[in-house]
Amino acid sequence: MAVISYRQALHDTLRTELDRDSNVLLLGEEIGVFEGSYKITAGLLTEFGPERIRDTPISEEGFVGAAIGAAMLGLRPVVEIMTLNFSLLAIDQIVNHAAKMHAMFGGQVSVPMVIRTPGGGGQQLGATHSQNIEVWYAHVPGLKVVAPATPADAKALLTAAIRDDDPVLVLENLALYNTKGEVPDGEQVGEIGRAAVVRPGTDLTVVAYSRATVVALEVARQLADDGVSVEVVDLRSLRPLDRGTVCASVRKTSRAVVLEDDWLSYGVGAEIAATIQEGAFDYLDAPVRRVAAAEVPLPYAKPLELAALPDAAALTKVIHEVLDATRFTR
Amino acid sequence: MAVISYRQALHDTLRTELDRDSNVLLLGEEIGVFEGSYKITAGLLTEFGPERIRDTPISEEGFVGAAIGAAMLGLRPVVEIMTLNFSLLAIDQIVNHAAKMHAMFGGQVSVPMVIRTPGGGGQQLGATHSQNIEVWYAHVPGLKVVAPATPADAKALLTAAIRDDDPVLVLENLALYNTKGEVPDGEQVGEIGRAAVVRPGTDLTVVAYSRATVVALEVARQLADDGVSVEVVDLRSLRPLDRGTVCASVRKTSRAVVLEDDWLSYGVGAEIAATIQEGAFDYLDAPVRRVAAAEVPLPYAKPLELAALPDAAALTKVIHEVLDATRFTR
Amino acid sequence: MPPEEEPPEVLRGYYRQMALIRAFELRAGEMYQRARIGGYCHLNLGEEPTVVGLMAALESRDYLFTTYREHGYALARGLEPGRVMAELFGKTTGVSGGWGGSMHLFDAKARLLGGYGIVGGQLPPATGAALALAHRGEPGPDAEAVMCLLGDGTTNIGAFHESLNLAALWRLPIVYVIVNNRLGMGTTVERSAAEPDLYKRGCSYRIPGARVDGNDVLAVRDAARAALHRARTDRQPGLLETVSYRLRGHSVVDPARYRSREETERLRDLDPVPAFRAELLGAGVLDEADAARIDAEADQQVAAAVEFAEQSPDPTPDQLFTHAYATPVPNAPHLLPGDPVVSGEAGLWR
Amino acid sequence: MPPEEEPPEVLRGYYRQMALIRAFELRAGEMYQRARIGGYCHLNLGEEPTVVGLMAALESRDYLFTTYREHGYALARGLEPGRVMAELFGKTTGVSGGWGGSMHLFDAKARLLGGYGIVGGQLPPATGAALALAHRGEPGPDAEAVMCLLGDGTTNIGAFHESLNLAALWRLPIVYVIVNNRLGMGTTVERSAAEPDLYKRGCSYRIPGARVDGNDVLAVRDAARAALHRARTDRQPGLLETVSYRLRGHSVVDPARYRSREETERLRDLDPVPAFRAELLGAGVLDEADAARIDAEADQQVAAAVEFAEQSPDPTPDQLFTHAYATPVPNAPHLLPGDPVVSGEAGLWR
Ligand SMILES: Cc1ncc(C[n+]2csc(CCOP(=O)(O)OP(=O)(O)O)c2C)c(N)n1
Ligand SMILES: Cc1ncc(C[n+]2csc(CCOP(=O)(O)OP(=O)(O)O)c2C)c(N)n1
Ligand SMILES: [Mg+2]
Ligand SMILES: [Mg+2]
Repeated sequence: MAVISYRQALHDTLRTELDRDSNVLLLGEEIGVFEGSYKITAGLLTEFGPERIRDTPISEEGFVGAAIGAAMLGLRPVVEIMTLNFSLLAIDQIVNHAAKMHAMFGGQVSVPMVIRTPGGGGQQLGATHSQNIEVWYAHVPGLKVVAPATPADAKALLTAAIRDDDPVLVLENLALYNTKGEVPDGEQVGEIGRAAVVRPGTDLTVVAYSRATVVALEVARQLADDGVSVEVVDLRSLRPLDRGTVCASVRKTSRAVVLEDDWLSYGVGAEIAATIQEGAFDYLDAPVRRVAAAEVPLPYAKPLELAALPDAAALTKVIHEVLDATRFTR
Repeated sequence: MAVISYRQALHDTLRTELDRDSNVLLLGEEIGVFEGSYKITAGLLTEFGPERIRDTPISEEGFVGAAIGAAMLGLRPVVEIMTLNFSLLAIDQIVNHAAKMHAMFGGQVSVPMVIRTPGGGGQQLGATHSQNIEVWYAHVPGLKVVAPATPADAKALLTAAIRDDDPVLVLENLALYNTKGEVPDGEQVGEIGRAAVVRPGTDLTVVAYSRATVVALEVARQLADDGVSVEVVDLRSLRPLDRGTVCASVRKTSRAVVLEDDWLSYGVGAEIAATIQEGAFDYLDAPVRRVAAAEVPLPYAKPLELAALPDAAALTKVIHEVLDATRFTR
Repeated sequence: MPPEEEPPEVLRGYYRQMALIRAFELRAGEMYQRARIGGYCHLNLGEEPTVVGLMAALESRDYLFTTYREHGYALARGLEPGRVMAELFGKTTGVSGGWGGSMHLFDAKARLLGGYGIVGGQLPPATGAALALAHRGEPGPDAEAVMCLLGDGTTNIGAFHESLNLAALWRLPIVYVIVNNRLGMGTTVERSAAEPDLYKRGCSYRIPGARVDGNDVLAVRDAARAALHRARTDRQPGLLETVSYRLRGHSVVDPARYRSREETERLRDLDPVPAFRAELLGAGVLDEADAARIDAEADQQVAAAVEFAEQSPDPTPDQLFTHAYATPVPNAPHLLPGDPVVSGEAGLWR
Repeated sequence: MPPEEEPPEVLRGYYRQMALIRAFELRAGEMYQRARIGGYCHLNLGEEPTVVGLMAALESRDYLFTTYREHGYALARGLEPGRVMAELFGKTTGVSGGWGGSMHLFDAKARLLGGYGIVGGQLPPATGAALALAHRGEPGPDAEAVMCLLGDGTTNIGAFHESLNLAALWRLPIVYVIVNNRLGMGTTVERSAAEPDLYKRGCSYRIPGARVDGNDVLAVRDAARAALHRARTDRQPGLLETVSYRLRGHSVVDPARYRSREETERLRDLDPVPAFRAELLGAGVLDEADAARIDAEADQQVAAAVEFAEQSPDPTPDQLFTHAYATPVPNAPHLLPGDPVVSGEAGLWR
């Protein structure tokens, strides 16, 4: 059990899988000579060579689609899209092709590919480089979408994704790359489609994923000192979505708040709130509240960016509102 | 007040606006010589000429982006994307550009363009040609998204969209083009951002949009004979979303069901259910239920396609479940 | 005139294939009109020599990616007409199990890796298939290669540019074939492509281009063979343009009113199937009796195909989730419209 | 050597602009290191003669679309250095009001229609702006035109293909300028483009291409003028490639380790700004004193720009929704993180 960064966990997992299975190859912009925009693939070109660590031109639709075709013939390509924002240029290949082929061709072919890409704002990258549109992919049958929050999950879920025969989107997060955590040694294959109670509690459930899970845990720790016991459910997998775990938690706590970095309307939080009100209706003491980003193209200026993005303070405020509305007493 | 088809209403509106404002021009594949895949633009080339009714090559990203640039210089392009499915090839221009420019450039420029495109399944067009992904666009700040259900709304909302200075997606529906309805004569400018109670009722609210509204009204009429009074709320506008009208209805009826043609998870229905449980929590006698499509790439074979898509029967069944669960008695 | 050295049985075989495709397509159009076939239905009428020539050049070890206008390729690639017609009928016996329909024919064994309905959508995956071949095998005359078909109108989409650039940059064993039938729906090549000599559009990637008469089955075959050979041996991607006419509308429902009466007249005389038939008769490769027999056999095969499709079972709703995922995972959604989202105890409320 | 007929004050003016851009970019890099500037910051270091030459050719009536590497263009287009620096600082006085940052400079009056951060994203809108010009005005020597900049690596994206095809097909008054600085991040032109002679890539659209030395301000200016003239008078879109070197990393944070020490050495000798300075000194267009004065003035201007940016107010959170929509509509979302979704009575529960 070593303490390593989220970046390191991703890097090590890629290295292990490249070693383990000669059908695994990496494709993407600047992953080789440049060692990756965010250095996840640093050193891999030297170790595995240009055939398996393949730098691509700036052609998202072309190289993501090429990965699909390579996967149809049995390779297991792991594509890096520099940021989630640029996946819009490849989305026809991802949604109209990778997600459709297995069913549309009557189960005769599968597309064992992985798309790794970081989302998230807060880096002052402006409106076009700060989006969290994973909910779009989570909406699409035929895809699998995971969003690890910790180095350990990054390892386990990326491993599972690479060994899965369906197209899997592994959502990373710019703000998590440098975060550290304990990662079990040896092979760890995560389970796509399962959420986890990452902190048990009795008074209120916070549902989150990716960076928001880290914020939720921080808030839960703080509130524990005020005698509030917050349970944190980390979705881990957005598609399939583990509704059972979410509802079981709320049936226990009877209060729920969803935290996400994305815009509020039609976001992941909407599905979670809709699920909870149906799956735990009679257990709910108050409406499920959502804490999400303000619905504007994210501004560059720091004070505006800060105002637009959800944070621990906003989550804490809403948790207190829910507790007060339900006459919670310590 | 004439009774005309949804197709005719769209055609007449385009013609009127082309007449009224010389800055309006149409761009799209096969809208001129071919008279439109679905014949919405029939005759317009002859009347307005190739400069204003501009056939494009098969280059969705190119011509949608070109419409953006033309709009930046003050033209009012109305783009036809043959079906919503093909908008995926232009989505970087729509979401990373059209939706961002006004805010990202500090309000110095606006993008007065309209994208008309039909969504919907049920025509045995298979997995890649039957999608309803309007929820993606509804999620994006900077865009406006309307989804008329009737010929009258098609006229009013398309007119409003063309005269609006922001990029507006007008979602049409393959299954609605031949439906007929009364359309008021003369100028009708709809209000983007407002839902409408299209049938008043007291026992249960059905929230829908586009084709689903037509189904909901049909079911409401049938249930009236069994003494059940169903109120139908037609969202009309997915972005902005009129939460007030939806919640006001449910605070009156205390029961709600959402009907949509799209996949269930992370669909429009999720946002509606999440909104209702927060905005009408103490008025709800039962969970908000969602009736939506099965989560598979839509199969070609008719029996499978029928099984995957929601219909009047499914809505009726769920309405009865909600009524029974709340011990409703006539 | 067919070159003397061409064995007569080969030429007869080509005519047999053309006759089959022609009969199949005419019948498919009919079945569509009679609502036995749904969705969109695009026919190869007028492209028969192109189809047969290309498939004659493609070896069984090679991989094929096509467009939505692909019935003929499936037949020429050796798929049973019955299973192809059954797919159009949406039956479980169809080549894609009824899931794909006319636009999405697929057969793993025949290495027909799909018909694709999104214009240009097949280009990146075809390029990636060639990448997999390059990744695994060595170049050489017996190496495998990929053939990727596209229409003339499809040369204007971004995926064309990105795919050809990748193929050339990475030296992939692939031949892109532009089946130029002069129209994309109602749009002529001149109205859609700023370089209407489409075979020249490889210039931006240093990919050599060639153009052949799509009505000349032997010319098409030989040009495709040569391009495939360079792809196999030198990993030199190729761009081949075949030029023919789309005899009917874009799809069965298109009356093609945008075509002048003159053009429509002219097209009748340009029909390449009777022309090839006459050619073989003239060259003594066929006599009237042989030709009539071949035509009759084609009709019988197609009649049998329709019969097979008619008799085949429809898929049943319980099969809706059979192909949800290749690797099963927990919580995969299996809800039918109207089902509660949380099943079991969790879904119930007091 | 500058041609004799070139008026000395013009040459001095060009040097003055280059010196300003150089000083501005060095200072911007510094400010970024000191965290006064956030996000990504891409500099024009090494591209000064290209920037000045292109902007000398572009008339004030013309429209300009650029990439995210555009500080120099904004300055050469005449925007106040203070307002440009203020944008980098995210201040309300910035050219985009602090909403865009380094990658998204915009000025309606100067007809600078934006820096764009999505590679290739500017090409379709620039093409559409040219469509608007063609739609409204007549061709002629005084007509308006559009200049659209892109990098060498950007020629490989689909939007490049679709945009140039549309421009040629529709005969639009636009000149696409490939600013070839030999690298896209760490990728050389040869590793990204199968036709590395990028100016030839207009071949697929019959768009004439030209290549000039990006270090030669006069050559750049004259080539751009000629291309713009054809665009104005004949509606002939053009493709111009300028070749120069990116002196530093891709953005301020990139140490460019992928470059060999030799290359980095060589680059120092290739710096075009001191070269042009020396040239003018040698030609007697400038003497040391003039040159030193110009350099000093540039430093002062930039110091003043930084001062202006520092003193300018930050936007305040209450301005978050100011630019939500150009046309206000009911129910536009104005929620801050944590606000209840339904405000007022509807949002309360008993
Ligand atoms: C991305 C996309 N845009 C538009 C369409 C609609 N469409 C289907 S076929 C077609 C014309 C294609 O013409 P061409 O490439 O010449 O092929 P052909 O039909 O002539 O064989 C169009 C526009 C589509 N299927 N996909
Ligand atoms: C669609 C897209 N893909 C990738 C990126 C990341 N990216 C930003 S700049 C760049 C390199 C562009 O190189 P070039 O076109 O030569 O322009 P230069 O930076 O050299 O001026 C890349 C890959 C992006 N911004 N957009
Ligand atoms: Mg064609
Ligand atoms: Mg470059």
